[in-house]
Amino acid sequence: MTPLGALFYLFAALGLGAAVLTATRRNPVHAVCCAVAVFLSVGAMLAVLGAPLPGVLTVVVYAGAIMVLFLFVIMLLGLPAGDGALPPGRFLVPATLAAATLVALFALIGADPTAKTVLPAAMAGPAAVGTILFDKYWLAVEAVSILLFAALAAVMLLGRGKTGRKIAAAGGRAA
Amino acid sequence: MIVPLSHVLAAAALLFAIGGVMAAARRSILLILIGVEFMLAAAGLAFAGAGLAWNNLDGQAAVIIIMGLASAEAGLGLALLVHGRRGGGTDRADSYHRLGEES
Amino acid sequence: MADEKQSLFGAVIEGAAGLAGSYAATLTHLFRKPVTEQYPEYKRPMPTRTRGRIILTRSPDGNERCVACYLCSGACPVNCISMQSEEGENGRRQAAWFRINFARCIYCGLCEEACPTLALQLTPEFAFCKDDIADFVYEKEQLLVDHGGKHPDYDFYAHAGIAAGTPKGSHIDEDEPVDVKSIMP
Amino acid sequence: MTVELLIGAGVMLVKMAVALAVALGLAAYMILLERKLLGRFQVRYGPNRVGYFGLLQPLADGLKMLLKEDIIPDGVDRRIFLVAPAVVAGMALLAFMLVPFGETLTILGHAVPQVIVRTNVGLLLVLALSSLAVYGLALGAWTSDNKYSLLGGIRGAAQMISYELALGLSLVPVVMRARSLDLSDIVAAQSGLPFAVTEPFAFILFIIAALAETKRIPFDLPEAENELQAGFHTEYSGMRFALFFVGEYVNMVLLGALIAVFFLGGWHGPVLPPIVWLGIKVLAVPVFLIWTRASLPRLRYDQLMALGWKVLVPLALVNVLVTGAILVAA
Repeated sequence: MTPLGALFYLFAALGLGAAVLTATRRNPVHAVCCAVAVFLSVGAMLAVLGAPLPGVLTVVVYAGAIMVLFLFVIMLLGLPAGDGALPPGRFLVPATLAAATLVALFALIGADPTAKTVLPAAMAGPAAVGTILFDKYWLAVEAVSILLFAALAAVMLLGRGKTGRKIAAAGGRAA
Repeated sequence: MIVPLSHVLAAAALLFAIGGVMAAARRSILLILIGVEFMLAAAGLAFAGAGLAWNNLDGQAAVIIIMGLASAEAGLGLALLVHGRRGGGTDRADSYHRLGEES
Repeated sequence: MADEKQSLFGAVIEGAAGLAGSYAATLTHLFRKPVTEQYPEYKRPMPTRTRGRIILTRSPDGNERCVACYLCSGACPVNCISMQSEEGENGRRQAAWFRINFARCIYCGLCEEACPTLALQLTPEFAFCKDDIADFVYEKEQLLVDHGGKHPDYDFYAHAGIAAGTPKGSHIDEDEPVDVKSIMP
Repeated sequence: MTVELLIGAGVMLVKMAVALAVALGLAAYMILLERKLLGRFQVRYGPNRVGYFGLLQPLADGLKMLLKEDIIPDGVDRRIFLVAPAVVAGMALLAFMLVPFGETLTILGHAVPQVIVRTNVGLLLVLALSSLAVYGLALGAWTSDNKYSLLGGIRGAAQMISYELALGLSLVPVVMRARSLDLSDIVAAQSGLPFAVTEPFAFILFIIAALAETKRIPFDLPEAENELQAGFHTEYSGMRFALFFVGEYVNMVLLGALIAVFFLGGWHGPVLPPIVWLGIKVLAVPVFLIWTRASLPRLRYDQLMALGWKVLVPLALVNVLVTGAILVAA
């Protein structure tokens, strides 16, 4: 095993372990902490797989922004911390389904002989990724940006809530 | 030399499955959202691995597009949660059934 | 629209000027001599009536002024003064022991105002720290000083009409004692 | 092969030790500098008792912090409470590994770059590390089980998410001009004019956003002493409080290094040796920050949010557009 390969397995083990912990935590803040660990591991795995730009962006976007947002919402809403372990029965049906899917997936992955060859180490520069992103996938980028804009507008609308409407109405009367 | 593509795909599949189980089994909207994020991240991981396997950068571009999707999803989901909670709701997914039958 | 733009531009200019002004003010302060007094090296002379540590003074002839009248003890709002009176030679009242607990004292000066003989006085000395709080209980020996404090020339017994050592009628501004058995005016 | 590897590891360790020592030492003396300068700005002396000119004050402070009792309040989430301060200080120290200190040296035929980690996504990594530092603040605040702390943590999280956007956008013109995310390349691109001259708006926007990221006055709402006691670190004492404190000052030094690298041309400069130029530039920024602290009052929270979202982000976007137009035209 090469050092890079060892790193990959290390981060994969860390990430999967943290993911299991996330799925089983009662306390939402603990779950968020574990989820951050998952995303840091995913970022590291991406970097090991020769994708440093997506890896760092994963850390910036997932761990640095989205999970902070989750934490912010937990703190804002004061979500209760549950006590005790989750009832294992609740996991029964989803876990069975997931296990069946996984078995099928592993069979498919194992059936492919080309997937058994060890990948060569490579490193893509951010400039090359950016070029291909804005050159070949410009439509997708535009679509995602429109999606983000729509989400932004929706969040604004939701966030204004009743008080915002009241203030707007009061302002309308005053004007 | 790193790892075989099959191992990358296996790791991604496991992460996807954990995210899926989490989204299905947990009651809190917050944790369901985290589960969905896991599934999206797992997809990105598979894309990056495939990109390395076939030595082209389309996979990495896909990861970045997925990331944009995921942030839109998380932002909107959390805004809905805050909105619902402000309207007197809880963070339990089961309690949002106003459009369903009376129960 | 043009007017609005002008006002926005003006607001930006005004804000920038405000920021620059505050930066300039602090910059000029940087080059001024600090006004701080370097305390242990330089001790500012305190006014004589500053209320600090309490002393028991003596009259010009070297006798204790305190007559153990308990007025200071009664006036003290925190009850930090205690004493025991006794009769000394010549029939004078004096304090057998006199104790002030400076850990409780609030330096209000009421005891000084209450003192009829000007014996108990507050001094400007304020820095007398101790490691042990029990050391703050000052006994008469520690409180007594060899001078008259703020009123060096005052002698209670020279004014008062009490015959303690000196014959009646010999005090300042005191008339000869009246012989009640005589009919002479 | 093995010898090469060992030498490489040794050089790396030496570089790490030097960077760590410089960062922590600078942070410690930054505290003294801040107190001294703040004193003079307020027409008083500042600390001058411990050692000549107060030079041993950082040691005395450190000793005091070490000897203080480390109070862990009832009802806190112990694990998170203990780890949170380390996240703040650790992320700030980690970012130092990306800061280049000079040109690549050649010692005994080996090329020794004067940077611990040189990566082609350096700028993004800096942003990633600064965004991870929020966790120390938010988790420490949440777990303290204190209303003031919680309010400070919520403010801090919202503030840092908001200003991260402006921070990243204000750096885009720099990347566009340098055509690289590598910090060494960015410095190399400024061998002529520093970006502070060619990109003045990006420079100003970055300073404002970075001030908010480091939670310095006028953006110190997470700790706002007069409303929130000490905000997110109200419940911390002893060495854990010191970690928060050191984290803030390491952040100040880091900010100096980043501004020097992104906008002031790094180690480039006439006459003086490169490392001196870098030192001057790195120290100039904290001095400016301290000056700002002495000069400006704290913003109100709605003003802070309005400034971030309604002023800085649009201006940064316009700046990106204009820079793009100029680069295309040129």
